Amino acid sequence: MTEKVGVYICHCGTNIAGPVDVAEVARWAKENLKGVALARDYRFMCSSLGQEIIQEDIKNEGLTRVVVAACSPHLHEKTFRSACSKMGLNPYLTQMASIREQVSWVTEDRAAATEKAKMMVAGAVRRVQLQVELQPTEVPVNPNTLVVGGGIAGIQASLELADAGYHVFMVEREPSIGGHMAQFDKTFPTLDCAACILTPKMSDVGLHENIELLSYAEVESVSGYVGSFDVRVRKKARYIIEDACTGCGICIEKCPKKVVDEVFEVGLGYRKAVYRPFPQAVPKFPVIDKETCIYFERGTCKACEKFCPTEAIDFEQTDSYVDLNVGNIIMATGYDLFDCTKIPQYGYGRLANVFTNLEFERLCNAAGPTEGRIVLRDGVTEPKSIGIIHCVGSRDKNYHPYCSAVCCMSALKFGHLAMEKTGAEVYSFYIDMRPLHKNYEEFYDRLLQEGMHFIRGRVAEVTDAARLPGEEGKIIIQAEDTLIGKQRRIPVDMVVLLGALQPRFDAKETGLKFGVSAGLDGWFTERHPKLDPVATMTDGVFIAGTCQGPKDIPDSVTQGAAAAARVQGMIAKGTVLIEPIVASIEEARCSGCRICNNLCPFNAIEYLEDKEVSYINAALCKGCGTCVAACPAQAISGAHFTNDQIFAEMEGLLYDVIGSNGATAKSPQPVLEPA
Amino acid sequence: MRYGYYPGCSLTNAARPYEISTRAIAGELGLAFDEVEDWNCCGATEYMSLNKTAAYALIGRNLALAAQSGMRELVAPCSACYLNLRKTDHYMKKYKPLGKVTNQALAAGGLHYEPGSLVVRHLLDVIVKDVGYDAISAKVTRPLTGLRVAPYYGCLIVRPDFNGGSSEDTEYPTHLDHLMEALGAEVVDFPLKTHCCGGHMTQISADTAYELIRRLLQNAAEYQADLLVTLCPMCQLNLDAYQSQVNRHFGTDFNLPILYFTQMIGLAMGLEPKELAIGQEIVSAASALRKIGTVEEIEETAQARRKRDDKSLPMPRIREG
Amino acid sequence: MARSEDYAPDGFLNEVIEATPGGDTLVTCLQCGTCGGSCPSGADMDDTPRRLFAMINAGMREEVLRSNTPWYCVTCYYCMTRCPKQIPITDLMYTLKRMAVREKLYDDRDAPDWSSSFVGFVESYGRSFEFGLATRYHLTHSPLRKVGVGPMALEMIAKDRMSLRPDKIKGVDQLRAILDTAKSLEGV
Amino acid sequence: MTESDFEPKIVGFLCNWCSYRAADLAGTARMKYEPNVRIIRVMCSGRVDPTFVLKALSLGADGVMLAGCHPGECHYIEQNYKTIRRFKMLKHTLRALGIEEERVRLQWASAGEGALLASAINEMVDQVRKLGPLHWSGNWMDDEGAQEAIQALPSEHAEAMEVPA
Repeated sequence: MTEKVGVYICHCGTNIAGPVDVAEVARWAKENLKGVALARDYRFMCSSLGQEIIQEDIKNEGLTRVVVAACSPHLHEKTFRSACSKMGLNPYLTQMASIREQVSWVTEDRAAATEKAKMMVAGAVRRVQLQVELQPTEVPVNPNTLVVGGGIAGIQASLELADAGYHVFMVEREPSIGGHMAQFDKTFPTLDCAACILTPKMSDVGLHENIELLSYAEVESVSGYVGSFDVRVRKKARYIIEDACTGCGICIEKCPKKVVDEVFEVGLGYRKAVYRPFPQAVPKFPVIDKETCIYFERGTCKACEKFCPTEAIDFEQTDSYVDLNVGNIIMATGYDLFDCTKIPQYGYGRLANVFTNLEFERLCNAAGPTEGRIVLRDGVTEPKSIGIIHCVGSRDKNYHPYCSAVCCMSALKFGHLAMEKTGAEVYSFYIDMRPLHKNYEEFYDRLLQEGMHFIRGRVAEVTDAARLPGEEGKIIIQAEDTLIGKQRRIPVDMVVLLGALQPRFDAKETGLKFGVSAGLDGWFTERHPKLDPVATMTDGVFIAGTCQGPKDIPDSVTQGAAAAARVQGMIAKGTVLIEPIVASIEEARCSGCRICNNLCPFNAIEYLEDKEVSYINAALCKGCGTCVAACPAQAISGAHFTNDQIFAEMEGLLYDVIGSNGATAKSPQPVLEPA
Repeated sequence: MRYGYYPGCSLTNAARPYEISTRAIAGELGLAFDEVEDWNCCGATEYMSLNKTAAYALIGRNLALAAQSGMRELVAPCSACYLNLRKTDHYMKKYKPLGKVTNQALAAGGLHYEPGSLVVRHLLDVIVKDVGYDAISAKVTRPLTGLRVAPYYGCLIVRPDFNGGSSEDTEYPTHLDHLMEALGAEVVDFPLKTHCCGGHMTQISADTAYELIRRLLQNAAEYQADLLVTLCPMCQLNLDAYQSQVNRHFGTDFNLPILYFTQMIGLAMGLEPKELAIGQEIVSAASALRKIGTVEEIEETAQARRKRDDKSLPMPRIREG
Repeated sequence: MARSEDYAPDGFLNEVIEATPGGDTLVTCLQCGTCGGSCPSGADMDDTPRRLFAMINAGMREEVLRSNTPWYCVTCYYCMTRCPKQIPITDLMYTLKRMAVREKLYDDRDAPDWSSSFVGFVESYGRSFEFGLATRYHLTHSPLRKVGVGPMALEMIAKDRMSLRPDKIKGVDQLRAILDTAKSLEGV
Repeated sequence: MTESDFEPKIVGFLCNWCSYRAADLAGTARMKYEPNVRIIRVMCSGRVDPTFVLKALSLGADGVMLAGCHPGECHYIEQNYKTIRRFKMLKHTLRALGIEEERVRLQWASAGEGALLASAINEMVDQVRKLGPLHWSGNWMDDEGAQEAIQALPSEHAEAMEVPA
């Protein structure tokens, strides 16, 4: 086959033309490279004029392939592809050589730079001639959306979509939506009460005609692809018939079994065996906790059943499954709090009056175990002094190297609430103060004025071992006051540990389930850290809120809304193009060895029992090419990255050792050429 | 169970009671120790302050001698020796140039040490893990009932935990606690269990050292400990021999006997105090030990039901491990 | 006392890093003060370790090496295990001691002398010699402090916990050969 | 060719998501590094078939660099773990062929680690420069060891892949 290749060398002003002799590269390409019909250099190829040059040549010179040597394909591949397709040249018949990022900007010597540029152009020219036309496949988008997680981010996303008129399935693991925000008392920096701003949104979700809430439920499995995901949800047995229950709460009242509430009250308060995490819970239906229910333990009791006016109790209930089909998925699975017992020198779990940030939220909360009284573990005594410790498990290579982003502000909030409610002296021990959003610095200033004490120094230890007079019976916080350069011991009545935000204990499995990867620290990875923060590598799956990284309420809400907007875009368009860069199996060559089958993390490869060959579902394939490389029979080929194309590029790049004919002096011709 | 054994200088001098009691209980516990032939000082905390390479070579000689004689596990009862041996083995592996230069030095003495060929362990670790609490409590004939014991680990047995070798927390270890419980003693939750005894400061800046010793004695006293159990010669020396100095310095009247955990094990197994070199401590343990055997009322520990008017908040659960 | 403009950053910092296994982490110091807060003898130090690290960064060579801080290190390793950046602080203290000794930059002689007396016995016998130390070191250092230390020593002897004769190993020559080579390899 | 004026030719396979972006970043940051490495973009380091490496060497490259996302950070979730396994296998093959292991390098570089990639490239170039040009033992076809190694390649390769991730 003879292709007519057009080669275009971009000057990028002097960015390339400075260190690289662009005219020479063009001349050389024209004279030495097979298939090159013409080679030009131009000041700015990406400019409309530059694009027109290419388009003119396609029209007048009948180019069948185009090579642009300019910047990184990550910048302008799309530009040149569409320029060509406008002239009827399939976009996948173009190729770029990154002679700016990989040559002109990183090479000292002009001669060497020019030489390297030539080789890269040769590689592109060779490769492009073997490239073939590819057509993206177009699939319809199911307008229904799955939102996983009913915290503030998930709530925001759901309402945005529902209000726009699209149907949403919201799956929440706990008996009620609301997430961590529902546990909080006030929110910084405005100090409006969390419940006051959250509960209306919660009930909106509960009542919204476009939202189907699946609470006390978890996603079992996900299959399918963007536009059409098949999702199986397991609704855990509530032992309450939701259709019959009026949420009157008599069952809770009558239940004789009281247990420590480890979840909503973080171990500080009690609940019944049949319970609703908190009064404003959505949905209103309670849950019977099988683990602690007397009937499930001993086979007798059923007090709730006796008193239920609508016969809504059903001890025979079992887990049920719901199968959904959705076009897009938004994951808002949130965070877990760091286990503060991992740092014994801070005394949590041993010293009664050391509390965590979440526990302190419950203490402040009027609906909490102490009706909002900030008291010591004895439940009555008000602390006269409180120490707040920052960065517990954060900014610490022994636990989490990252900054948890919200602690500095909660410290300020706690300081204000504590001084307001108890008049206690409050000390904050910080490494760096990071109040970095709108009106946050002002809040810091306010607390300084209100007389909160700030000691710059990471706490070394919290102990009850009195050493100096005045320390007896107190908890002593020992730290270096780094602004003075001296060790200090501050005796206090109460200590609050600002535990780190950490990924959910099961984030990794969840990620695998949805085809979302997580970074080393366990947070879900966005498609691009700056320019694509809520999308993921799996088309149609978006992330919002703290499952992507530590963030506060405003940021979580922003991401929830952003994810919803992205989904609306998909739905509005109605169809989605699936990249043609996928792998496919040539049945004739497939030996049915099935090695490729378990290589694919996206389950795109299935084994066809009848034909005894493996088959790749193009819609599921993400085009990584691992299976292509793994196939011992060379039966799998990866579109746009075929062995031949890569070998050709290789030969071009090694033009100076191989020479033009592709044969090398050093070895007999291709030893391992695929059969 | 046979082990290579590195007593270290202290056990031949100030810590003789540690050596004697260890030997005394070893047989009963089924432990056999082969002493490293012609071992030398580990350099304590001093040698490193003058010469780095020489310090590692000094310790390297012991490792080389032990490995050469076919030992696989090397047991050190002294925490400082334990740390130095373990640290050198670890650093020689982790920092290749250091390992190289150390072996170059050893070569001058016709020796070589391949890092990783020895597992360095502390005596406590061997007794707790290889013998085990159950096996030990099974041998108890004279339970330490009613004796209030403050378990004191000091620093170097738990810190730093090179390559996560020990299963103990660097801040809040529990092996010695559980061991003393196994012997029937009443163990106090000693907050300063891993704090410093003053180390060599007794020699360099007595005032500094006395203050550190005072903290430990005062805290143990506040917890009404009858005696303090240790596993490190330096800790024992500072707390025992310098106790009178501390009293003189601060005008206090602490009278807290400091014994080695090996002596406690021996006592519980019914050995005579003399066999365990009890009596060689400066602060006599005699009065404290009179308690042993006398059966005290076991407290009613059954969880009382929560009273209606009880407003107190539940304590957080600490997950084990 | 050097003036600020005389400080030459880098040079000194790199020296310290070079001489310390794992010392390269020093540059990641957050200045959080966990080390200074944890140090048992921190109260008696001229500078907290954290401050010392800032001074090293600023190239304040003489001030750093004259500081009593390293000599008050009790090697309890609290700073090292608690450091959120996993900086080998205890080893850095050893490094600073070695530098100070070599450049004779220490004001209080006690600590260095104690170390060298100790090492002296180890090098001549292969074992430490407590009685020798007690006598040699204490007789030459502020006898005042030995009020009570004398009686204590006697009691130790009486309790058979301090032998009057040093314990000498067989391979002393071998050991010296090793140590001498080590020193020459380190260039001292 | 004497060592002094020998300039190695190295082929680099960079994954599209991390390492190729690292190369972009090195460029944007104007970090200067040796011009000897010529880069081929693949979607994932998992795409790199060990035969690519042998092919590159047989065509006259003096070394080959594979670069991908850090393990655990793969944009395809876990594919770079497979790369690790393949790379082990590859080294084994190279030994069989009598090729110095230093001629191939597996480098993790995230999109933010332009500097790391640049210094890795410089390191490798120096290394290969020291090794000198790759002298193929004439025609492999004559060399039995090489033959076996090559025949064994696909099956070993398959084994390497069968180990669950």
